[in-house]
Amino acid sequence: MTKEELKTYLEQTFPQNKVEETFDFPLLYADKSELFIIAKKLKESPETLFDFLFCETAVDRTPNLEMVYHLNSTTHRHDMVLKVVLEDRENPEIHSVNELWKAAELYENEIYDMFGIRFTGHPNLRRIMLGDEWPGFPLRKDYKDDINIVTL
Amino acid sequence: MTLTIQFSDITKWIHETLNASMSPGWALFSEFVLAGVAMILLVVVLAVLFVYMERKVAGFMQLRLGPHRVGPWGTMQVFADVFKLLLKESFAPFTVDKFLFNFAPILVLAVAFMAMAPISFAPGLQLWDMNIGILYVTAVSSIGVIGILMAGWSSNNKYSLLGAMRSGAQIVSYELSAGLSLVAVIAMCGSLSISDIIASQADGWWIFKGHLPIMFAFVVYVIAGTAETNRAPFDLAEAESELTAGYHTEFSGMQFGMFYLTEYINMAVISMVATTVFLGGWLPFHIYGFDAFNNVMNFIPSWIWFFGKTFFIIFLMMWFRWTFPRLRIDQLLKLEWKYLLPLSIINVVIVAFLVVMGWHF
Amino acid sequence: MRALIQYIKDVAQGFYSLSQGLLLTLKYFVRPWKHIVEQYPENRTTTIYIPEKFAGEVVLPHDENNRHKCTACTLCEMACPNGTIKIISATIEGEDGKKKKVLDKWVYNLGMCTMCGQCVDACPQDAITMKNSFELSVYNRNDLIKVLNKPGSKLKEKES
Amino acid sequence: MGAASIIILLFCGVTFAVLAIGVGKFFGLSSMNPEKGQPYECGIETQGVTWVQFNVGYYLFSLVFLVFDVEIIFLYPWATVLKDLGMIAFVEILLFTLFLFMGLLYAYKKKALAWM
Amino acid sequence: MENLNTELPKEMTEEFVVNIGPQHPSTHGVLRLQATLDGETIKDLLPHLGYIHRGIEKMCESLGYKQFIYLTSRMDYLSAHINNQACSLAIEKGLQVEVPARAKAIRILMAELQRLTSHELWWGSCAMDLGAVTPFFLAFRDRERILEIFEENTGNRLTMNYITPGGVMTDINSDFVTRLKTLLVKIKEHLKEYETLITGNIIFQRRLKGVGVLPKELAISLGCTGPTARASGLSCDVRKYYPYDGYEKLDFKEIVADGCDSWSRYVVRMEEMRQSIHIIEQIIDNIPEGEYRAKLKGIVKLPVGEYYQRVETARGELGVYIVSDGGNKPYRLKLRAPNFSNLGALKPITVGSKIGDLMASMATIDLVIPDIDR
Repeated sequence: MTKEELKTYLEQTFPQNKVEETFDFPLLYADKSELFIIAKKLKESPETLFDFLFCETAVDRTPNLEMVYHLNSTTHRHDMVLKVVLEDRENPEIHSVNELWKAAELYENEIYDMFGIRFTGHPNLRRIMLGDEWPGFPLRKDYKDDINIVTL
Repeated sequence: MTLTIQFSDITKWIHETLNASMSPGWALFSEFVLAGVAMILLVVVLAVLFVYMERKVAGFMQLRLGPHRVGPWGTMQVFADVFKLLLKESFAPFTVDKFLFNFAPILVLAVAFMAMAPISFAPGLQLWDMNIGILYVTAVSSIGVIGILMAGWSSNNKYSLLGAMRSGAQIVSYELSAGLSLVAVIAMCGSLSISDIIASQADGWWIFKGHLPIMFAFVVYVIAGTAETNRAPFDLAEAESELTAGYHTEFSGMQFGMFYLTEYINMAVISMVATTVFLGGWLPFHIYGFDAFNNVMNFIPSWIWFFGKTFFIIFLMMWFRWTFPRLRIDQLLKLEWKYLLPLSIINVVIVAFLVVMGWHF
Repeated sequence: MRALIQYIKDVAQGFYSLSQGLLLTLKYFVRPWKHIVEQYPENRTTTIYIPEKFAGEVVLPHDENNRHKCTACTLCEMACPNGTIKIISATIEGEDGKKKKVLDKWVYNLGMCTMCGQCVDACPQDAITMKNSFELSVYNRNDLIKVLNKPGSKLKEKES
Repeated sequence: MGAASIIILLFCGVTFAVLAIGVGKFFGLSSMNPEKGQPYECGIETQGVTWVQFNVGYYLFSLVFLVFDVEIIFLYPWATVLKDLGMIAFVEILLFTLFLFMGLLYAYKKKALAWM
Repeated sequence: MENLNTELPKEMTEEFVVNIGPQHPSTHGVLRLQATLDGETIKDLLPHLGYIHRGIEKMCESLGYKQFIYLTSRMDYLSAHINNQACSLAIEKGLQVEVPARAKAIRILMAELQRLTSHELWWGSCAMDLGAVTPFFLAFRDRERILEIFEENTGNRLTMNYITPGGVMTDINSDFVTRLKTLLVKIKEHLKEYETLITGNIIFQRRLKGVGVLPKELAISLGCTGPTARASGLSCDVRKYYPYDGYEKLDFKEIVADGCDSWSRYVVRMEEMRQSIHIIEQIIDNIPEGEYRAKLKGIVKLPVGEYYQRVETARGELGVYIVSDGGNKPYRLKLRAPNFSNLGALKPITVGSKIGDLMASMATIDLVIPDIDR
């Protein structure tokens, strides 16, 4: 499906969700509670078949945190973006998509490390890069570290 | 061989002068000391030459020049390395088994030395012409694996332990086909004594006599010898990309130097045995019928023949090392138990058949 | 029987493949004089080849009258991602009485430079370039901080 | 020189090794610290004990080796007198090797030689 | 005595944990793999990262658009040009800048040369991980020549910062074409040597065939890309599916093998080297004349929005995800590193195999650790 077709398809399939588009891909906003259901549907429905999670990351849109899932289909060769806005900044938590895409295991470890978003149902959630004793979550916009970050 | 000085004359002369100048007991003792010093010198000189040769061979094969800064053509590089090893600190981690850790390098070196006893370097230049010479060398050189196991186990290091276990399984396995390929020649000449084996090749080296089984045995022996000395492509025990340095990971300074030296002495022993058994020992190369050529060959001293052949086999081992990738441990054992050992057994049977039918010469 | 033939075939093929590799290494072994080896410290003054464009360090070229082209606009300082460049300017009174900003010190920290070339790219006057010098190591880290403009150097006015 | 040569060589080896290591210890610098005393494990503290009950796979090879090596030792004296004994020795050893071979096949079939 | 191995009670052998890395000859950097071993067999594998974590994503948030590109050369230092290209393309996409045709041709040339150097280094180090040292030197011989071309034309050897938004930093030298052509002839000859020395070698084949099997479904699920995924039969070449910089006009094959094992990964990379040479040969003779760089403003500002650009590096798909808030610095920059996803494949394909197989798998997946850690 082309970008426009996919966008209309998403609008029809998920009428209660907001559908936008970025420069490259159609963009679907999902609610935190129904993320896993939507993701599963996107992966398994024969029209979309998004079986390839090629990028998973988070963006700190102060005060919210935003989860971004870039999905690709290796059969249809179309892409889309799935976003979830997390409003709880202090204790953000979301269901892991590790069961759908195994790639998520490492990505989610990294996001947990850098943004402090906890993933329920993740098999081995750990601070993969910085180690457990590291204070704070570096990629958040309010992260301050005078010792380790060299400013110009 | 008429023009060159015989080593047996020299030894005889030494024996006579010593006996003339002192009491027989002291003369015997000084002879022992002389022999010991000579052996140490020989071993050290050989090791130095081998290390230098290895570096040059490796360098040339890898589009490099090898050592060429220290001394002319880098000849002093080895001595520089020895001094480096001497001046380095040899320490052990706190958790090692102290006795075994310190004993292992001494054991492997002593065993490597002992294997030299029956080897005949030139006519008359032999410590002990025992009647079971070949059996003795095979038996003694296999004690070395105990030293390696000791070193690996006592280090209290997981890499060392794995390396020791691997080399245990490996060296022990390849002992079999090495032994069997020697049996092939022994059946042909009917003696275990080194001097008899050399004498049986006076009319032609075993490998050139045209017996296919013997040629096969030679190939098997070189492969098995490479594996027994832990050389690449069979250097599983010290596979640096897998176990960092294998059984000698924790050794440093001169203790490591002993393992390093032992590797080369073991190589020397293996190639000396191969030289003696398959390549005619110190006998010159003769072509039947070409008397002029044969006389020229005779002119070359026998010790040069011996060491020349030894170096040729060493070169083969180095050539393998710098060409092939390493085998995996199960493939290594499969190669032995599935290919080399059955083939060697069949080979021995064929040789026995040839001998019994009298089809050998 | 077929298994036996396969077995022999395996062995033969194995030996053939190994011998090919051995021949290749032997080929290199017997002609060491053909190896291309740079004998570095010896050829430092003779055959060593450093390409013209090689980025070794940033320099501020001076002409024969000890003049450079830097106007102290600090565009390079802003373009540098690492804070390698510090431009210290001074204000002097020109001949016509106007106050004028001129370069006092062009401080360059070689230790922080990544040779990305952003400063050269950003300079509107083409005052700085990359030089293909090498062997820039020093014993003291402070020696890496260099002042690029020579003492007493002046701005080279544009010929208009 | 006779049997004494073995003693001499053993003595040589031990002396040389002890001397070299001794000289190395004497001349070499020596400084220990707790970090240096750790066994090398790629810069990470070793976890758990090293001396554990090890996998039996390696041990099996030694066992099979023992059987075969003893039999090869028997081949040595046989090989020396093969010429004199002639056909009888050959037939005997043919049977002997056959059993040996069967043993190898058995070990192979029982996967004693399949690496773990 | 039916089966010696399975009849043993479980308690007979104890497993132990070995750390492979961070200071290990075959991890090519500072990756730490915590392996649980039973004898030689790997029972579990846990990668620990972060030994070379520099926070490139955080650093980029404080640098201007033109400035942060030099940092990306330091991620996958063996695909420095391609990393720069990815960032440049993302920024150009946001700015809607048309890149001159000459710059596009130069970019492809440099990217394919970079792929060649990377695969050559991989070939050498792969053989070295399997115990053969000589190939490493043979591979470096050719790599050195290509690096010399980089040095002559871009000024640097490893981390070039040559491809920049709008084009390339400097024009190529006048003798670039002739030098490259003579070099390509040599490299083709040397590729044959590689085949005889290592590819045909029976030990090498036995070490790789059937080792580290990564089925296609698993490769998709793990998000593997590049030669690692293509060896598992997953067609995923970004140059084919999402062409950039004029790859759509070129004739080249996407190498896909379906052996799924280490040997397939080896074969795919060897073939990719030939394809890279093929691509270079197509453009080398007709590099368009003209500008090498489109003029950009001194301070670049991207319009508000999100831009995702992917390119095919030597190891897989590199994604650059820029979130812009309209300022002169990226609000958030995510670099989807190919090695990070490929690392995930290491555990499933090595558990149950020997230590030697772990090295073979790791060598053929070809991990570059700075790219994983960023």
